[in-house]
Amino acid sequence: MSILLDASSRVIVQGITGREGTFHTEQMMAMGTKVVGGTSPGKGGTTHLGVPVFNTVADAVKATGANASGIFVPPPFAADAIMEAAASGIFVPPPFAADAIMEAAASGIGLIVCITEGIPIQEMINVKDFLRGYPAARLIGANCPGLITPGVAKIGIIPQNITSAGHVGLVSRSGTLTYEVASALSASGMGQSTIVGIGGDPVLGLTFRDVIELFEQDPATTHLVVIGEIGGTDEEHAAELLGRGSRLKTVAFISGRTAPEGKRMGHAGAIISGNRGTAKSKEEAFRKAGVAVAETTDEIVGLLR
Amino acid sequence: MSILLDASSRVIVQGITGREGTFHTEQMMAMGTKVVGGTSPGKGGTTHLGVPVFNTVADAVKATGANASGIFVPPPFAADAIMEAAASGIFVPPPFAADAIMEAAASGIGLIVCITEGIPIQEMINVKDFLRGYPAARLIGANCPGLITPGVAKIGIIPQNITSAGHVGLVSRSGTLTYEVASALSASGMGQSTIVGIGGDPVLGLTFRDVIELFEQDPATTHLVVIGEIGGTDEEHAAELLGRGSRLKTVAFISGRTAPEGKRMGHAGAIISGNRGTAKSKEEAFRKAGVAVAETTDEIVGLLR
Amino acid sequence: MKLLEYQAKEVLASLGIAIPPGKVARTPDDAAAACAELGPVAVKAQVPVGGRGKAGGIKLARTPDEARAAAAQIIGMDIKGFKVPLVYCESALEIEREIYLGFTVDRDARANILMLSAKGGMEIEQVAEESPESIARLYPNPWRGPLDFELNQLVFEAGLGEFSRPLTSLIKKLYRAIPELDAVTAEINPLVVTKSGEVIAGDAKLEVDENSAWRHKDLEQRYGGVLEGDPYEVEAKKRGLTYVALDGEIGIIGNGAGLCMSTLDLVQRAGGKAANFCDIGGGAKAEVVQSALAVILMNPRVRGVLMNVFGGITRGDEVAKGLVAARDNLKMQLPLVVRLSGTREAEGRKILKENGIEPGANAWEAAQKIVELTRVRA
Amino acid sequence: MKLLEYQAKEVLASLGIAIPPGKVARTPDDAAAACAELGPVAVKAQVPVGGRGKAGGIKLARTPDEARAAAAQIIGMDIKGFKVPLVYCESALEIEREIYLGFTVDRDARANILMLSAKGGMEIEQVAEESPESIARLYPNPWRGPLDFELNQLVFEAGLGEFSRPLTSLIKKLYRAIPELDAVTAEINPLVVTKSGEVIAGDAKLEVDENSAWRHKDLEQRYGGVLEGDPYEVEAKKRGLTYVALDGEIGIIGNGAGLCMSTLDLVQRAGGKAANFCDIGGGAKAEVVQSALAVILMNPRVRGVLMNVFGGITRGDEVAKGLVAARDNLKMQLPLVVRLSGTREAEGRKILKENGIEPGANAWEAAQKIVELTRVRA
Repeated sequence: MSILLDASSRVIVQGITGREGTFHTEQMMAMGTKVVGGTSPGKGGTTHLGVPVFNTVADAVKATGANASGIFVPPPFAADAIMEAAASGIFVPPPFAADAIMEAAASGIGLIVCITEGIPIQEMINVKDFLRGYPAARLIGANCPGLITPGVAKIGIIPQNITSAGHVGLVSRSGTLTYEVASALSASGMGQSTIVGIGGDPVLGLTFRDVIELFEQDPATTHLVVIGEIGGTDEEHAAELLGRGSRLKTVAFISGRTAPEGKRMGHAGAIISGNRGTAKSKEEAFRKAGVAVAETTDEIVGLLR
Repeated sequence: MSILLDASSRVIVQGITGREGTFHTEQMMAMGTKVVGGTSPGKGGTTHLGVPVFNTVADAVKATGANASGIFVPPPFAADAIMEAAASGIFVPPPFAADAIMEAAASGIGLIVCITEGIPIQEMINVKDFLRGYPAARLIGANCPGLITPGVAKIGIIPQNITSAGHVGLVSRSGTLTYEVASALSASGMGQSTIVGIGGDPVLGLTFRDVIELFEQDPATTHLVVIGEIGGTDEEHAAELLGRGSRLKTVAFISGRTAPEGKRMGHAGAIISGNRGTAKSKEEAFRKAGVAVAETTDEIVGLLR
Repeated sequence: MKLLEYQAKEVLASLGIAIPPGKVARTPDDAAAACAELGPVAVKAQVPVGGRGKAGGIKLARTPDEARAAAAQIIGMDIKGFKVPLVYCESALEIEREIYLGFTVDRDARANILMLSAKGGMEIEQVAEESPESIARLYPNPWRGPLDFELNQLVFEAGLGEFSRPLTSLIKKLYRAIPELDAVTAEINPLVVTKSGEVIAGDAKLEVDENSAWRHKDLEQRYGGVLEGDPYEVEAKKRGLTYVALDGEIGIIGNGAGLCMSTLDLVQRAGGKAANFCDIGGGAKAEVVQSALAVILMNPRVRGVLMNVFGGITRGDEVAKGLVAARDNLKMQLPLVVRLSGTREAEGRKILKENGIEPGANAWEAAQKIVELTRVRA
Repeated sequence: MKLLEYQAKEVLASLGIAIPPGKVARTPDDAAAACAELGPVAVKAQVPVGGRGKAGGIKLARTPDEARAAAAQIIGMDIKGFKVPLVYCESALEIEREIYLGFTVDRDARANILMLSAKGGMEIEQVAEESPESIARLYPNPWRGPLDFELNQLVFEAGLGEFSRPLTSLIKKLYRAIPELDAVTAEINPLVVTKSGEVIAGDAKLEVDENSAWRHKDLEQRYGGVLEGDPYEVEAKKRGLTYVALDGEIGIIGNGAGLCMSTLDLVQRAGGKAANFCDIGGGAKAEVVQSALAVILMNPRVRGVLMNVFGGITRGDEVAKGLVAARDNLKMQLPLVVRLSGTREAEGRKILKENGIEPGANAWEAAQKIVELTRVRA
C-alpha cells in the first residue's frame, strides 16, 4: 500500500521530449511506472520512448485516461532563452511550468508533480488560486524531487536504488536530504511506503499536514519521518496536527540549525510570522507534540525503531 | 406572496446620502420597505433619513442584519468628475457601481439591486465572474428600475402608485415599458405579485429564465407578463423554458420590431448569435412555446385575461 | 465607438501586432503620393460597416495614377448610409494563408469569447453556419485573461498548431485591447500568414464600449471627428444625448430604450413614420428635455413631436418644466403631443396644462394624435 | 534582490507614488551640493538592512557643511556587515502623521498579504506583538488584485477612514509592484501624511523575486552594481551560483539547500566551522562543479573542502568528472573530502577512485574527516 501513487496510476510526462524529461521518464519506466504518454506541443502524433506524444494535456487525458502527471518543462528563465530561439523559427514547448500545472489541473489530472525549480513566487500564488477551482487536483512541488512508492512507481527524480518497499512514510522539504534519509532507512532494513518530496519553495502544493493526513489513512504506513527546514511555519502546523493524536511512530528532523540568519530588510515578514520559522521553534513544536526530534540525519533510524 | 422581496427583507441602500439615493430611499420607506441602514464611506456613525449610515457594507450587515441592498452609487463617468473634486479634498463615496455590487456580495447580501446605468460591459463581466464565488447572492440589474412587491416593499425606482397587489408576475428588460404595463394591469384590476425590472444591459444579473423559475415556484403568482426587447437571446431561452411546461398564463411582448437594424461592422457577433436576437425570432420562439404574443403593450391586458 | 480600419490598425500596432505599411489619404492626390511611396497598394474605403469590398469600396492600384483614380472614385461614395470620408492605401501582402481571429462579448455566456479559425477571409459567417466546429472557441476568465495553455489548446483545436508560438503571442496582444481600451469587439479577418512566415493583420475591426469612453478620451480626441455622419447625431452626441436619425417626419422623445422603441412601433402602427428619436434616459432633468427638443427640431423634415415619458427616476414635474421652457425658448410652432406618467405625474400634468399643453391619455392615443396632426398639415 | 531605499523610492515614483525630493551622494562633497540645492536634509546610509537609525546611519543636516560632515561619517561605515557605499540626502518632511503600509508573501496562506496600520514608524514589530488588531490585513485575490471596496474596508479597519481616497489610490499603485516587478515584499514605513495633507513615502523597502530577475534585467542593470558586498559572493553571482560567505575555514559544496544546511550542521557538530558554502543545485553539470570549486577556493581562509552530493537530477558521474577536472585545472593542493551518492553513484565513485579521490562513506564520516584534516594542518 501507499499514498497518492500506486500501480494503477496512469502517468503522463509534460515536457517528455526534453533532455530532463527523457532521462527521468526512462528512469520512471524502468521501475515499472505506468507512463501512458507525454506532451510536447507541435509533436502531437509522434511517439517518444514508446509512448504517444500529444500537443496538449487535454488530448493526452482523452486518449490515454491519464490521472497523474509529472512536469519537467523548463523554468521561465530558461524558457526566455528558448523563446528567443523560437523567434528564429524553432518550435518549442510552452515554456512556463506554472502554466503547465494549470493545464494539468484544467485537463482533469488528479496528481500533478512539478519538478521544475525557479518558478517565480507570484506565479505560484496565481497557480494556488487557480487550483481552488479544481479541488480534485493535488499538486506536489514545484521545485521538488517528486514522489516514489518503492518497487511500484515514481513520478519525479528520486533514485529508486536507494529506496525499498516497507512501512515508513517519508515526507520532506529537501530533495537531497530525502535521498540521504531514504538511503539510511533502506540500509537499515526499514522500507518505505511512499516518499514524498514536497519541495522547498515558499509557495507550494501539498504541505506537510496534507501529506501526513494521507499517511494517517494509509494502513500500510506505520512509521513516519518528517524532514523540515528553517523558514515558514509548515513544520509547526504539522507538529500541531501530530500533537492531536497520531497512530504513526514519528521522527522529525530540521536542517539549518546553524545556518546564518538571513539579513532582514523590512518588518512585513516579522509581523506575520513573529518568532516562528526558526529551527528551534520547529523542533520545540515537534517535541511539544510528543514527536522525537533527530539532531542529525544519522540519528533518525535509531529513533524510529 | 411574492418572489425575492417581502415584508421580512432587511434593506440597505448603498449610496444612501446621494441625491438619487436619498430621493428613492424616501420613496422606498414611504411604501413600508424595511430600510435598515445605508452606506456612504466617511459618513459612518451618522444618521440619514432616520437610519444609520455605515462606511462599508460589511459594517452595515453586521450592525443591522441586512440581507438585501439597493445600489444608487454614481456610474463611473460621473465618478470621474467626483474624483477630480476629491483631489481638492472633498470626501466622496467609492464611485464604482461594479465595485459596490461586489462589496455587497462579499458582505453576505443575498439580494443586490443595482440601479446605476452606464457600467462598462467589461466591468460587468468581471462582476459576473466574481459573483460565482458567492452563489447565494442574486443580482438584479444593473441599469434597471429594480423590483417591487406591490403594497409591501420595493428596492429601486418603480413608482408604487402605478402598481397594485395581485397575482401577475411581471418581468421586463425595459424600465419605462414596465411602468407602462404595470399601470395598465393595475387600471384593469389585475394586481401584481412582484414586478422585476432585470435591466437592459448586455451583461446583467438575473435573466428572464431565472426570474420565471422563481415565479413558477411562487403559489401567489398565476399569470406572467414578459417584456422583452430586440438583441441578445435571453427571450429565446425564456421561451424555451416556458415551452417545456408552465402553470402560468403568460403573455410576451417584444419592443423594437420597427427599430432600425444596428449597422454591423464585424462578423464576431453573427458567428455566435446567428439569426437569433431579432424581434421576429423572439416572437416566434414564444409562439412556438405556446405563449401569447402582444403586438402593442395595450394588447397585453386583453390577452392575459 | 466603432473604429475605422486604419484607426483599429493603429491601435493594434500600439499593442505590438504587425500591420502592413499603409497611409491615410483624404484626397486623390494623397492617394497617389501614398502609392508612390509604398508601391502597389489596396485603396480601401474607411467606413464602420462590413461589406466594403462588395460595394466597390476596395480597389487595387499598381501606380500612383491608378491610386489617384481609385481614391477619386471611392472618396465620397455612399456605403450602407456612410459617406466615405477618406481611404487607406495599404501595401499588398503576399498571402500564404488567411486566418480568422476575433473576440466579442457573448451575451448568453455573460463573458468574452475568443474565436480562431483556419478558414479566414470574407465568408466566415457562412463557415460558422455550415461547419461551426471549424471555429475554435475560448471563454477566458475575465480577471485572468487567456492563459498560455488555453491559447495553445485553442490554436491546436483550430488546426493551426504549426503557428502555435506566433499565434499565441499575437492573441495575447490582441486581448490587451480589453483591459487597455475596454474593447467589446475586435476582429482580424483575415489574419494573414505571409509567404515569408510573418503573421500580419490584413484587416481590423475594433469597437470600444461607449460606457467607458470617459476612460479613453485620447481615442475620442484622435478619431472622434473623422466620420461626419448625420449632423444632428453629431450635435446630439456633443450634448450627451442618445439620438438616432430615421427617415420619417415625426420627432420622438422618450425615456428608456424600450419605451422609445415601442413608441416607434406605435407610430408606425398608427400610420406615421419617425424622423428621429431621442432617449432622454433615466433621471433626465429640465435642461436635458430642453436640449433634446432643440436637437429634434433641428431637422427640417420634422412636422410634429411626440413625447412619451413614463417617470421612474425621471420626475414628471421636471420633464414638464423643461418642456414648457424649451417650447417657449425655441418658439416652437409645430404640433406637440405629450404622454406623461409616473413619478410626480400629477405635478407634471398640472404644469403642462397651466402652460397650454394637453397631456395625452395613453401612449397609443398619443401616437394616433401626433400622426393625425402631422398628416393634416401635410 | 533587495533594493536600497533610494532605489525603492525611484521605483515607487515610477508607479506614481509621491516621494520627498532627494539626491544620491557618493562623496561628502556630493552631499554638501545636495543640501545646497534641497535645503535641510536627512543624510541616510543606503544599506539593505533595517535598523540604520539606531546604528547611526541617519543624520540631519541643516547646512551643506553639516551634510558634508554627516556623509563623511556615514559613507564607508559598517552597518550589520554592509559597508555603506553611498548616502541619500532627502528633504525633511513636515510630519502630521505616520502610517505603516506594506505587503509581503504570507507563506502560510500561500498568498500576498497587505497590511496597513495607523501606528506607523519604527516600532511596528512591537505593535504587531502587543496589539495585532491595530494592523489591518487584506489578502487580495492574486488575479484580481485588491478591489476598491476591499481597500476601503482595509482603510476603515485601520482607523484611517479620513484618508480613504488618497490611501486607496496609493495602495493600488504600490500593489502594481507585483505585476510589474514581481515584488515579493514592499514596505513604506513611515508613510507620512504631511501637515499640508499630502501622503508621501518617508522610507521605502522593496524586494524583487530572484526567480523573476530574467524578466527585470533593467533593474539588475540599473541597481545591480551599487552594493559591493563580499567579493566572492559577487563572483559567485556572476557565475550563477548560490554562494554564502561564512567565517570559518572549511569550504562546502553541496546540492540542494537542505543538504547544504545539514552539512553545515554536521561540520559544526564535528567541531569545525564553514568558510562558505556553495549550492550547486539540481541538474548540476561538470562545468558547474568546476566553477563552484574555483569560487570556494578563492577565499584564502579555506583550508580544505567538503563536497556533499546526493544525486537526483544531479548525476554522480558528471559531478565526479567535474570535480576531477576542476582539481587538476586549479592545481588544488588542499584536502578534499567527497561524499557522493544517488543517481549514477557507482559510475561517479569509480571516476573519483580512478583519479585518486577517495569518496567518503557517509556524510557524518565525511564531515569528521574534513574537520580532522583541516585541524591537523592548522
